[in-house]
Amino acid sequence: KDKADITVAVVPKVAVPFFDDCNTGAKEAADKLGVQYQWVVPQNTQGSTQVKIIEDLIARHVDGIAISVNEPKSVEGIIKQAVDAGIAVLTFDSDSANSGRSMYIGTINEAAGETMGKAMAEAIGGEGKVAIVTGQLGASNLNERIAGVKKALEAYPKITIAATEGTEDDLARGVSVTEALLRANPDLKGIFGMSQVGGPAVAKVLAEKEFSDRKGVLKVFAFDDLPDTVKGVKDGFIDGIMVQRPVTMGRLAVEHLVAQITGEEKSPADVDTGVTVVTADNLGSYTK
Amino acid sequence: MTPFLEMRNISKTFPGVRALKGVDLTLYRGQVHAVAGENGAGKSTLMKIMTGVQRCDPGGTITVEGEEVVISDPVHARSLGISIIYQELAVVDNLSIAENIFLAREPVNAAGLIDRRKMNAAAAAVLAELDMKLNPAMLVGDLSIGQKQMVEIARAISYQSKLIIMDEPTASLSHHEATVLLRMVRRLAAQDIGIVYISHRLEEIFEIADTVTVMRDGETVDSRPVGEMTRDLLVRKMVDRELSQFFGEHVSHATDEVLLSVRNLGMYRPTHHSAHVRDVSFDLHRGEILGFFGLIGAGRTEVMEMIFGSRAYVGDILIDGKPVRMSDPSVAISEGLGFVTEDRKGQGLVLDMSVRENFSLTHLSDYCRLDFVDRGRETKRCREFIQALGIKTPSPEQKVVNLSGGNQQKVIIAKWVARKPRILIVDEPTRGIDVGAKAEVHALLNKLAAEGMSIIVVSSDLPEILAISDRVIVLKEGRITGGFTHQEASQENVMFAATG
Amino acid sequence: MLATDQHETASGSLHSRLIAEAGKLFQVREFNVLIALVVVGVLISLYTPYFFTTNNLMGVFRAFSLTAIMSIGMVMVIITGGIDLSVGSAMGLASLVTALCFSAGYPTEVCVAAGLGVGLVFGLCNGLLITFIGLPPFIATLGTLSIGRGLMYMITRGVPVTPETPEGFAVLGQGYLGPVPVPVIIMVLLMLVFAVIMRRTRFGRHVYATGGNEHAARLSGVKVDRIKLSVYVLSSTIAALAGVIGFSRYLSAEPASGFGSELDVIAAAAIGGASLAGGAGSVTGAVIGAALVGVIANGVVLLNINTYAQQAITGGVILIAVSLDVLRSRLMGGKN
Amino acid sequence: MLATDQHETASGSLHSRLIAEAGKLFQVREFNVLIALVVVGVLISLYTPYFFTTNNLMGVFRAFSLTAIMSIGMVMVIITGGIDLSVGSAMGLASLVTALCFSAGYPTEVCVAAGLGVGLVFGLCNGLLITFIGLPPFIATLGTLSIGRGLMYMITRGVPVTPETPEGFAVLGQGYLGPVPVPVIIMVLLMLVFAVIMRRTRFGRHVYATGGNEHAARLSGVKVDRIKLSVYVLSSTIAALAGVIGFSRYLSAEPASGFGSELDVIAAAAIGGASLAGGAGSVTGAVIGAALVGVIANGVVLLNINTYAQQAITGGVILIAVSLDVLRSRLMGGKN
Ligand SMILES: Nc1ncnc2c1ncn2[C@@H]1O[C@H](COP(=O)(O)OP(=O)(O)OP(=O)(O)O)[C@@H](O)[C@H]1O
Ligand SMILES: Nc1ncnc2c1ncn2[C@@H]1O[C@H](COP(=O)(O)OP(=O)(O)OP(=O)(O)O)[C@@H](O)[C@H]1O
Ligand SMILES: [Mg+2]
Ligand SMILES: [Mg+2]
Repeated sequence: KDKADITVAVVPKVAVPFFDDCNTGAKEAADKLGVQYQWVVPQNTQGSTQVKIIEDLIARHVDGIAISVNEPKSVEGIIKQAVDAGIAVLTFDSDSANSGRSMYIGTINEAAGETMGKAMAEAIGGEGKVAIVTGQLGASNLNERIAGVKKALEAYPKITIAATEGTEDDLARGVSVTEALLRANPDLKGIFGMSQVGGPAVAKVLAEKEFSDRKGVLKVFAFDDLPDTVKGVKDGFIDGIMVQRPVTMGRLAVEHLVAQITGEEKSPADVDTGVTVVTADNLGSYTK
Repeated sequence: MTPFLEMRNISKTFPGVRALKGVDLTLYRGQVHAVAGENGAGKSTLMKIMTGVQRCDPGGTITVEGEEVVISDPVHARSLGISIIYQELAVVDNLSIAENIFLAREPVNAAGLIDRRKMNAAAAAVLAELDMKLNPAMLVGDLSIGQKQMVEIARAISYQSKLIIMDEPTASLSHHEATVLLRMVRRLAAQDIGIVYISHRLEEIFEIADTVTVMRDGETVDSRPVGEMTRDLLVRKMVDRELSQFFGEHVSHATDEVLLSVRNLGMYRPTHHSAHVRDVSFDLHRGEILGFFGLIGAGRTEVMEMIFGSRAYVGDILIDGKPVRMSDPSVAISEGLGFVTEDRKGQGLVLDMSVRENFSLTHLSDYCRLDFVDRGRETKRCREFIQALGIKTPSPEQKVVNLSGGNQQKVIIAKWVARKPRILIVDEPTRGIDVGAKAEVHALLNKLAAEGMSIIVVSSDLPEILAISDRVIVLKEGRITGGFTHQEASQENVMFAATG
Repeated sequence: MLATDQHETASGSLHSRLIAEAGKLFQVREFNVLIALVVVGVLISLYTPYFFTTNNLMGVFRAFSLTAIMSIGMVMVIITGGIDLSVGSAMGLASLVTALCFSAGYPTEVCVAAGLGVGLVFGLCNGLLITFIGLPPFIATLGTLSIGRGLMYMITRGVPVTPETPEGFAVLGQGYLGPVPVPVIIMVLLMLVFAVIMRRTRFGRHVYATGGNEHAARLSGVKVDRIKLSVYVLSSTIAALAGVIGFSRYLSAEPASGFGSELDVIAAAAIGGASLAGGAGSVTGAVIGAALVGVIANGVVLLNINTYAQQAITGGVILIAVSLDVLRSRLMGGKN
Repeated sequence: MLATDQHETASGSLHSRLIAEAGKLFQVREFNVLIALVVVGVLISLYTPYFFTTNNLMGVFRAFSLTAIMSIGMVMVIITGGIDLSVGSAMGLASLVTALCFSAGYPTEVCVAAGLGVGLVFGLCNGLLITFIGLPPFIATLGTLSIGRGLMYMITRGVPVTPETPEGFAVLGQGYLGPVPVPVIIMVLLMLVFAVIMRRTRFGRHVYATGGNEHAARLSGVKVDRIKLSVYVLSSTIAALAGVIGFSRYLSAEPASGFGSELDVIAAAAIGGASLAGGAGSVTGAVIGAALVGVIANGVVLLNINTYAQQAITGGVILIAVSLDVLRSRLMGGKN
């Protein structure tokens, strides 16, 4: 098949900066390879929405689909159907292992959570109360990260998780939840920001007059390098961020898809893109 | 003298109905001009055109003070000096009496805030002119229909108008208020204000009108000074056929058997602004027509609502000697009661439904097999009643909102009569109904009584009560102040019990 | 509305006769939305060959079938003058309970019954709060919406429930009858059944009367409270059915499933002509409304339109479609 | 409603006199929700010492202030018998446009004006669609809601906009006047101003008249269309103001900010006594309603209640609070 006739579609979970980076990487790769490219953003995080989108893409006869799965089980059937229809399908960032997709490219979320938990434990000296500020309560990648954090903290019996709070990925809610957390737990030693909202929310709260004495005392680890999160690191509110490699994921996804469609890649295998722990020290020098 | 307003060749066509066919009307200031005609003759439509609520078909002209105008809406009409009391109440329930009277022209103080004190005082003054003792700060939603009507009247006369149109202003008023209103009308006329007066109470026309115009089927059939008109002639012009008799010889069909007993009925938790109904006790016999009379706000409607289960009460209600707790209208209905309410729009009809659907709502199961409605039988029965009561409608499928006021009233009567209740309560049954139809309604009530139905008639129309009741009960401020047999009852003693 | 334009306009007689004929099948509003649907479909297929294929159309039908099914219950609630915000929660919780029952190893019938039972409970709660306590429908169903969501989070702790299910169960959501997916068949059947109920039975008449003038209906002997209770129970149970079908389709009960769908469902009913003031609306209209939204969503992907713009386009098309409908019926006379 | 219990109950006369007195300040419904608010507050502070501190209370006030501000505009729309689903979009888009203006280097006044301008445009669109075209408010504002969201996604592609802002601007969202945060002061001022407007000015009374009986109001000379247009413009502009304040608070315009907030805002108005049928409601009630929800949200975190259960508890408390209110006013007499 001629490359100009190949169409690949990339489906993220939802419109957030992380996936905008994926789009950048994917689009670049598609342009370089000279294939047609379609970026389809679901309007919500429900599994069924992605199923509908894949159905539509099958009807549109695309050649390859890369998807970051919102809910692994619900897409199994439709991915099988796509594969049966001769479409190359792979997952990135968030997997559906039993769906028959050719490969998975991305972070191992549980491992990233473990890294984060270990970093926190070291920062607070192995004891004290910590809290988790997560995003959507139902998001599986966040739950995997939380599981990783808990696994890491098992090694530190003197660390207790005082609370886990959801924010629905809404900054305003994140801020008020964090405020209430800090007031209710004057002895809190650390906060995990599990989703992209956690970092900015905690940084903004610590910038308030009321909590100015907690700056530096409270250790904060967050996910993803949103501008406000990076700024939080610069200003000393945030101790470290787990940065994934979305641009790389997007680029690899398209490259592997095209290779599979043209038959260059015969036996694909999973790719772990890993995370970088970014602190004030390596702030200017990491790649995505 | 030059006319204040002239209408020439006014026609109005609704889908399926030609409501007006080339009507002419000439109105002078300082004169009371009565307009009479059967239900659906087109009176209200003509008035709506005069005030810009509806636009007439092309070809008609309206001239005000010598200048041809196109009246675009009621506000425009008002700026030309024309105000109107609508037949269908147009008050806002969630505003106070004063706010309703001065809606869209509230007095404001220097800060741009409404000057409540000034507004309430002005409203109180207008109400006082009408002999109404109501607190202007009361919510209109808490008023009875008659009182709402008075608020409308107060609003219309408080405009500095040159012409006031009154479309059946006394339909829901009792004798006393009506008398006050008629006096008011004469005083307005004396102040060089023109009045258009529409009423189905013909004696009022002879009492106050200077000129009378008769309409029939959308046309003016006669117009002459009232001095040249007699009651018989007026009726003949209106209905175009001989009416047998208004009130036939009274024959009682009452038996000794007591169907309904009411004992010590009173309000459950009276509120400060309601007539405090208490200690109401009476019996209703099979085949009896029992009249209830009182001034507006005397509490008659409330008593009926309690009996029908739509208002909480204390006391006892017995049917066939058995106590029944009327906790919901459906309980009352299953006990064989029916209730023609006085408030057509609010309680009587589902305005957006058709005549047929409104008609059958009380007895839909008659047409049902396994819950499926047999529309054929339903329509057939509805047509029978349209025929029998002379309801003017292009078809049973017409939405009731498009019927004239009197015809809407007939639909409500029809829907209850068709159910054949054992006890029928009718609250102001002939409100807004023309003379001919009124006689037919009376005849119908008599016939139903003869067939063994017991009927309670609530009416503010004293002659009507006196003519058709086997017995009259008078209510004043929530208590029974008199009870008369047909023979005992007279204008004087009934009125005395109601006011004295 | 007072008419802005009160002069009669001679609208094309052929057109109006056509409409009059069709009016016997559909009410005017439904018919107009149907026209909008067809126009949108034709426009899409002008630009892509993939739209007008059996596979794609059936996929689109299946995709909007759950919203459409829920809108059938919703429109009845709306006709009584109420609103049911809790449909999404009822749907989600029903799918979750079904999944849990399968996890616990119960037979299919029990699992489905349990799912539907969730709907029944939701409906009874809503209905009783509204009729017995007298809460405004918006508040009552907002409360049960929150409680339902909370329960789902508490039960799942954020983790989807994905039990093994017996072979036959998946037919409900994934099966076909000929080329037609089973959920679509269920949707059509429900639509027909409830369209007939609403138009031909006493119950339907009473639903319209309750919304048209509750007071008058009550005084005419309509058991208004019972009618209201019924429509809320129907709405929730139908939503629960949608939940069970959804579970059968995806074989995964997500903790967030159904969240936010109340707005889509109400929108479908409203686009199809239901008035939130009560008294007006129809079952077929609601389904057509859901179809319109579903077809637009499909078109955006097929035409490779910037997906970020999808919502803006959907909003715009809805506004245009309903505006044309309103303007047309105003031009055609109607009431003043 | 029909009385369930029709026997006289001697309610404490002191209590009823107290209520009557307070009624001069508040309408009964507001007063009851205020009581519910106080009760919930007392209950929370029984179990945690952190609730009743100046810092926390001010934090809580600031947290619900944006919802409360939006509910002030919303309640006016609801009183006319309408609904405004687009407030969340207006808020989000206003904050985004303000942010973009700052990015482009415009001075503060221009940026704020541009943000408020977004609200004006939203309001005019909604108002004209509703009055001029005659769309049902639900459809019109659902359309603009979708278009607004779509625009936000198209502009941001999901990435927050976080420009540098001049020093002074942050005061709007982050500043204090003594111990009181500026957004709270704005909320209180708006509440007072609009409470007076709604009760004491012609405009306010005409808003009530429009919702009470649109037809009668129109016949009396109330410029109903102008009133409706005004309330939609007010609602959207107030929502835009909330967006600008929100941006000043977080100095970040989130692509999803305001999504879904329409339900919270409408809920605040409804809890505070507004009837979706129109004609009833009050500005103070809406703010108290927002406060109730805000206090509960704070309480569940302070009390370290399982996050998963928070929504269920919020829903339950709202149901109980409003039910008690409804039951009480029913017991105190009233009509059937
Ligand atoms: N909006 C409308 N649509 C269709 N028909 C209408 C409409 N308004 C009035 N009509 C019809 O026009 C005719 C005249 O009605 P109108 O209300 O003027 O009668 P009326 O003389 O005032 O009667 P009544 O004494 O009962 O009040 C009636 O047949 C009525 O059904
Ligand atoms: N829903 C209500 N709430 C409070 N008070 C009411 C209500 N309805 C009526 N009232 C009051 O109850 C009193 C009696 O009204 P009712 O309608 O029973 O009188 P009526 O004798 O039938 O007179 P009318 O001829 O005006 O109907 C009136 O003073 C009225 O203000
Ligand atoms: Mg009339
Ligand atoms: Mg009465």
